[in-house]
Amino acid sequence: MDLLIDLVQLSIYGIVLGSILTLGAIGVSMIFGILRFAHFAHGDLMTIGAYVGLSFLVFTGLPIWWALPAGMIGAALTALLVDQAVYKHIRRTQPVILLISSFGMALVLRSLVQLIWGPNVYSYSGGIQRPWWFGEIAIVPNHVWILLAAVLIVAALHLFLTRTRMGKAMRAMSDNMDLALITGIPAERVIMLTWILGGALAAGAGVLLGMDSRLTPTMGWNILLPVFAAAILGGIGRPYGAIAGGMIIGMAMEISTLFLEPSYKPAVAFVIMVAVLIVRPQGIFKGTL
Amino acid sequence: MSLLTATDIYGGYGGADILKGAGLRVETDEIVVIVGPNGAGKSTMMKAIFGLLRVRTGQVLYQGDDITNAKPEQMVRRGIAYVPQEKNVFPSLTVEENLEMGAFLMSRDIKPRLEKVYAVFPKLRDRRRQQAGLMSGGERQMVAMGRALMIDPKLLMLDEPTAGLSPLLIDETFERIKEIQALGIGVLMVEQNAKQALAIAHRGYVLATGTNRHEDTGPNLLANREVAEMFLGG
Amino acid sequence: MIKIEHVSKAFGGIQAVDDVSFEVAEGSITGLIGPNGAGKSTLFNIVAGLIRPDSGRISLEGRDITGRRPHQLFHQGLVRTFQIPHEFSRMTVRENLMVVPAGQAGENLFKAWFRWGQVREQDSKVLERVDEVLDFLEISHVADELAGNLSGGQKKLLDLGRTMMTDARAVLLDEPGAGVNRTLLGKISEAIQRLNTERGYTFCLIEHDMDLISKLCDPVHVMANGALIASGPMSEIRQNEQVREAYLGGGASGRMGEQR
Amino acid sequence: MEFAGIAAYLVSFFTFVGIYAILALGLNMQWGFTGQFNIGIAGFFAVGAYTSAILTVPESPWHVGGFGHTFLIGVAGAVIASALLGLIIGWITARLRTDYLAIATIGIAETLRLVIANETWLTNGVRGMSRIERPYADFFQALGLTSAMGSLIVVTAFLVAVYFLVERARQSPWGRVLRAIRENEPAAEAAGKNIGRFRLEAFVVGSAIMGLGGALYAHYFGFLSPEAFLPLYGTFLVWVMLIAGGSGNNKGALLGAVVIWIIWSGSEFVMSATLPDSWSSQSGPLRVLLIGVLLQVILITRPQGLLPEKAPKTVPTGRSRESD
Amino acid sequence: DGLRIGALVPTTGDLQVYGETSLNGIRLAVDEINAAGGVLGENIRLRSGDTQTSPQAGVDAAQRLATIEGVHAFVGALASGVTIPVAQSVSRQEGLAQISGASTSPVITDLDDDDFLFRTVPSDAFQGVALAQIARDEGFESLAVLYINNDYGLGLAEAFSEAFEAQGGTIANSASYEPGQSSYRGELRRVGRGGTEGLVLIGYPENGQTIVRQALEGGFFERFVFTDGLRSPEMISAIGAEFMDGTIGSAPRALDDNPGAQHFRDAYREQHGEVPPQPFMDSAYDAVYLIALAAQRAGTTDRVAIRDNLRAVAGPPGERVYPGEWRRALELLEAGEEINYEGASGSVDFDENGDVPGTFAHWRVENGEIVDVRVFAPEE
Ligand SMILES: Nc1ncnc2c1ncn2[C@@H]1O[C@H](COP(=O)(O)OP(=O)(O)OP(=O)(O)O)[C@@H](O)[C@H]1O
Ligand SMILES: Nc1ncnc2c1ncn2[C@@H]1O[C@H](COP(=O)(O)OP(=O)(O)OP(=O)(O)O)[C@@H](O)[C@H]1O
Ligand SMILES: CC(C)C[C@H](N)C(=O)O
Ligand SMILES: [Mg+2]
Ligand SMILES: [Mg+2]
Repeated sequence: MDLLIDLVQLSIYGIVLGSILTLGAIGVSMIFGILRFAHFAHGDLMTIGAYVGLSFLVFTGLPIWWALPAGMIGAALTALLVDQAVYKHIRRTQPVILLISSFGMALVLRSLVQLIWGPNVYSYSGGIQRPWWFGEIAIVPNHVWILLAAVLIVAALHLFLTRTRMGKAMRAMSDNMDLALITGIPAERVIMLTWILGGALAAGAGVLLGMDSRLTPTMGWNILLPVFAAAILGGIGRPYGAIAGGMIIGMAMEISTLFLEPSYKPAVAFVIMVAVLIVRPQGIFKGTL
Repeated sequence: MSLLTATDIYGGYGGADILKGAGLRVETDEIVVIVGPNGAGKSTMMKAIFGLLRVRTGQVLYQGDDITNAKPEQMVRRGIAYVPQEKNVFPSLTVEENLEMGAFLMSRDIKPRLEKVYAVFPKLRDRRRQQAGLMSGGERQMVAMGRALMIDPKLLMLDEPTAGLSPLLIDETFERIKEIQALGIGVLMVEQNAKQALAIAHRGYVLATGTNRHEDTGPNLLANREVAEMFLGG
Repeated sequence: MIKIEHVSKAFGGIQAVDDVSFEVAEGSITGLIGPNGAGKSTLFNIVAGLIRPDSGRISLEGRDITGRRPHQLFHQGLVRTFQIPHEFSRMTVRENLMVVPAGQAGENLFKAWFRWGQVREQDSKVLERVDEVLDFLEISHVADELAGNLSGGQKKLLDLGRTMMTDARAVLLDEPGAGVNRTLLGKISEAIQRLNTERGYTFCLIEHDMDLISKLCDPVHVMANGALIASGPMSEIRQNEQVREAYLGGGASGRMGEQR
Repeated sequence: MEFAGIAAYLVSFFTFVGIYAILALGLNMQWGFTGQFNIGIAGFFAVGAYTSAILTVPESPWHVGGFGHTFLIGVAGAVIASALLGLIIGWITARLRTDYLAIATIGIAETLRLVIANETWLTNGVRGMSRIERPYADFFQALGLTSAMGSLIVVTAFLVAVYFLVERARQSPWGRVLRAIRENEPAAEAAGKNIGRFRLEAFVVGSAIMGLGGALYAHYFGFLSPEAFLPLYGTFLVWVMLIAGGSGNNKGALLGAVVIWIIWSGSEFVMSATLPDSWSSQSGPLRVLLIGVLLQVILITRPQGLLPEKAPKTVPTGRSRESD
Repeated sequence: DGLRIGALVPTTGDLQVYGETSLNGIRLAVDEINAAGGVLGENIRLRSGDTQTSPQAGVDAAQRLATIEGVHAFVGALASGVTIPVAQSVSRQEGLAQISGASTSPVITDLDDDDFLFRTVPSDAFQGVALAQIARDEGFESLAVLYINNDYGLGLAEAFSEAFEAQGGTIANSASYEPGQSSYRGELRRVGRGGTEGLVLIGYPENGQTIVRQALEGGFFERFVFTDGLRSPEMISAIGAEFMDGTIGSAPRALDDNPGAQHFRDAYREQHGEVPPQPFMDSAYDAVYLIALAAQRAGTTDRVAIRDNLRAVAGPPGERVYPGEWRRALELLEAGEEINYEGASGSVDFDENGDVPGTFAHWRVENGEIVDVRVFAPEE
């Protein structure tokens, strides 16, 4: 019985963590799908989003939820800028160059966050929330909102990808950039859009992460590997798989603390991921968008 | 005014020039064929015209406008469609999605266009949901042509459209090309099935090592002994 | 030499190969033709070990080779080319060919480290052979070019060149002529013939160029919709109504290579 | 800033660069030659370092060990252990596509780091292992050299040997097959190459070289803790060195190690010399910013690296080639 | 040729926050000494190197300072994981004294450092004992422990648990956590089992805030026991005073009757503004004083001579000298007298291992303020 309660409670925590991972993983997955490289600066885009949201709140005094749109705009613009300033020029080289470049970009973004906001720890709002109790299960109100926000963002993205030709154009681009150009697909516009979406999603993850924990310059970098694990698990390049991947990783990490020394917790994500990769090298979910 | 004229084109891939003064002309409702040995620069010439390769010197005119080194997107907007020799489909998209992508720049309803293409290549209708990357070599060639036709082009540029097609389809393709030309579309194509191609061509160019070797009407080139021996396989 | 027995393969709903059986006789140049999408390449891929058949059996010189990996088959004397060229892009043309010969001592890391002399000596022999092949295919002038920069036709030639680098006994050629200049193709067909008569290579080739097929191949097998619909010498095949309708058509291309 | 000081610094600088160059050469074997995307270098690095440490340190009440073996046995153990690890990982990840291999390897490396941090009996966990001796300090002392110089000599000797082996491997038919596999697997397989075997060989040899780098690291630093094997210094720095130097090119790997370490460590020099004191608290992030920007500049201006890959010279045939 | 001191502090990486304040402390000491006549008649020159909180970068920076810059002694590093490799591969090899003001790992105590490594903070082994005493004084019987998985967390957790149980308390659950996670709820649920009176949390603010918040929100714990790492006003303002009131903790701290601590705070405020909550800046400040005194007493900037004089100036016998009394120290040394430096962070008397015994504050949050209840030396 106790075990059951533990499992339920930890699963709830896992879903909250999973929502955050999912938003990050969808972005990673999309960028991989179009541009064919693992974007190592994605975590730091999350950080930027979270901090922009924070500054927006501080300057305007608006309620906490405004951090979300503000952060999304901030990170989308950052992503766009980074792409135009750097990635654009090396897009035609091998993906590994882009990967290393994105790693350098991660350093740049992180140090900018430090220069602008300093190394201290911030949070969006002081104080804590008392949980609602359902029998022995506790649910914190924020968690409901976080989950809701994640669902809304994913739904909006889904509509965008299926109701517009841009979604298909994105995949076409990821197949064959040259042919896309020849066909008249405005490749640059599609790429820019990808960065805008990816940046906005990253910021979504960052702001929600900030709401659930706190803001530090390394918050995004620290969560990057689980985000990758989620993307991989869902089958990288498949945004919808990322949702399942995020949830599985999130839950597995929380539930693992029941059985394992918690300092092994981050390893849980990796072990699951590696195991899945070995059994199913294409990720757990087949099928495309 | 010619539909397309390219004069004195020099250009290459960064190193030495591949094209060394080649040129050509396509009139509205004319089929023009480029033949020549492998590596002569035929595909390079197509790319240069379509703006995929920097033309170092020389000029490309389309309906009297200078389009030298214009962006591919511009070309498509002006009604030039190009089917490259290799990698000419989006492998992970379905057949129908490949065709849709062909009409990406056209904002109007694409259904009728799709129907038109399916009428030309009925097999594609049967396979509309199949991923293009999993199709046979010949089937892909159809997808690629279909994709190009989606924009209702005024000038259609085909790089070896019949490579890998069955004899029946080769003949059919050349028939289609004639039909397309009859609609008032200029066709510029590179071909290794040179005899059949020249047979339907109004004019032909023989390209070797980046320069024009011969230029004449199709039948004349076919009749030319030297051309036949050196370039058409006797 | 190669015996294909009741081989079938389906991809999802498509029956790509449907209960095909035939034999490639030792020393023959066997042709395989058929409409686009008939399943020819798929059959090749099955024989060459790239795809596992759903059912059926392949044997090479009497030994069952169903499901063997391509590199294992290579060592049993079976090599193939690809319909869409598979070059080693960022290696030079010369290196592309140097990779191929089997049993190079230097492929063993310890020998490469500690028996350098032997390795170099072998390499220079390989190189001589490479240069012969390049000359033959008329692509010596691009020998030091990266293979990825070759023209479409040149890549096909390179692919063919790789099979010439081996001591193969049976060679599967998937459309060696597509995109190759006809004058050169004439020479290539001579080469195939020479390899066949002088060196005893057995060939099985897919081709849509009826000129080449009639000149080289006997017998010819015809596939359509995954199944074998006709076999025999080309002159007979031409008379087959079904083949004419599904494949050859009545046009110039279908009539190519007819005795004039 | 006297000459002796600079010389002494250069000794440590080049020891450092030498160790990283060895790691970069190991990576070149895997990525540059074969296209195996290993971003778990830190894992092999750590296993090599800890193996050698455990084999050589004197007895300690905190963790296993007390074997007190000599330096060379430690190194041999490190090479063997990391080769074995490479064998296992290479084998289980054999079927993985490039990008998946990447994530799998970083996952494995992070897991290994956590094992090192948590399995105290084996590695003394987060407290780290100390008392690892520099190689042949007594011997070099007898020659009138400091232990730092001795380390440099030892590291250089290993670097030269590794360079020689790796370069010869690259020029050999073995290396040619690897590059062929990198470019096109089906074609390499159709050419009769056992892809699995070659890939695994390259992965194992590369891993062993990384393990060697780890052992040298342990003996130079004298102290190991899991912090040294975080991805930033354990993995990414090596990648940056190889890519900036020119992957596929062994000289590039060497040059990359030098240039990137100069940027990494020299940038601080520049910062402290140019920034006013009031900026000092910003100097850290500014320096990282500078590093990031410089890296982008290298990648944009030299996407193939400072020394791009070149095909190895083929043996002259003796036959004179008529020009065409 | 005057005294050159090399400061090894992280201005990037995980401990950057501590690095900045430590550097401020070091600067303050250097400025004070220089203003009061310098060492051996010349100004101290300060050179700093960024350890990036990483052993690789730390060693490289130290090496550069020791060779190119030719410094005569080090202050630093902060993280034990950096301090130890620097000591092993630079300080010991190049033969110069290294005094860390922050590395608290018990490993340092019996490290093979050829006596070149010193520290002005007490080992976590001592603080653990102090913390146990504080927890017992507050009446805790049964506690859960959650500690950061590094040498700092482990050292404190072990020392605390041992001492607490020796004094009759119970450790219900104990677990370590990996820093940088976004959720610690699983960990909290694990240690929260079986009804304990509170949570002993050993870590740094970065993750500490998250953990405390999640502990309260999930209803896992109501009361907390902290160590120096979490003694920070930020923590209280972020969580809310109403939840933090009653939280207790330990921190290395000079005995109250020490005038040095007061001087340090005043001087710091004057030079750098508000005194931040971070620990270790006073201990870094003391390290500079000790090096300067040792050089002055040795009468030379020779590296080994400085090292050899450190114990003499740090501990008894001798006239007590406090921070800000550089002139007086000069005079005493001039007169050939022995001195005993009493620092801003405590008495800083080095034992044979280069450790200092240290005294600790028992602090408590009251009305949102951190209040020192008492300062004491832990009993063995
Ligand atoms: N991996 C696959 N998955 C799904 N369908 C496939 C796959 N490979 C081939 N097909 C389908 O199987 C059929 C046979 O293809 P195959 O490539 O064998 O044809 P082919 O006879 O070689 O044609 P062509 O002469 O045009 O090259 C085609 O309809 C093709 O679309
Ligand atoms: N991307 C490239 N980079 C460098 N050189 C190239 C590139 N593509 C082609 N070349 C070179 O340019 C020359 C002409 O190539 P092109 O593709 O135009 O030939 P082609 O006439 O179309 O031949 P084919 O009939 O074989 O397709 C060839 O020698 C080829 O090696
Ligand atoms: C700056 C401090 C948090 C360092 C810590 N006491 C350690 O020894 O690692
Ligand atoms: Mg071409
Ligand atoms: Mg085929």
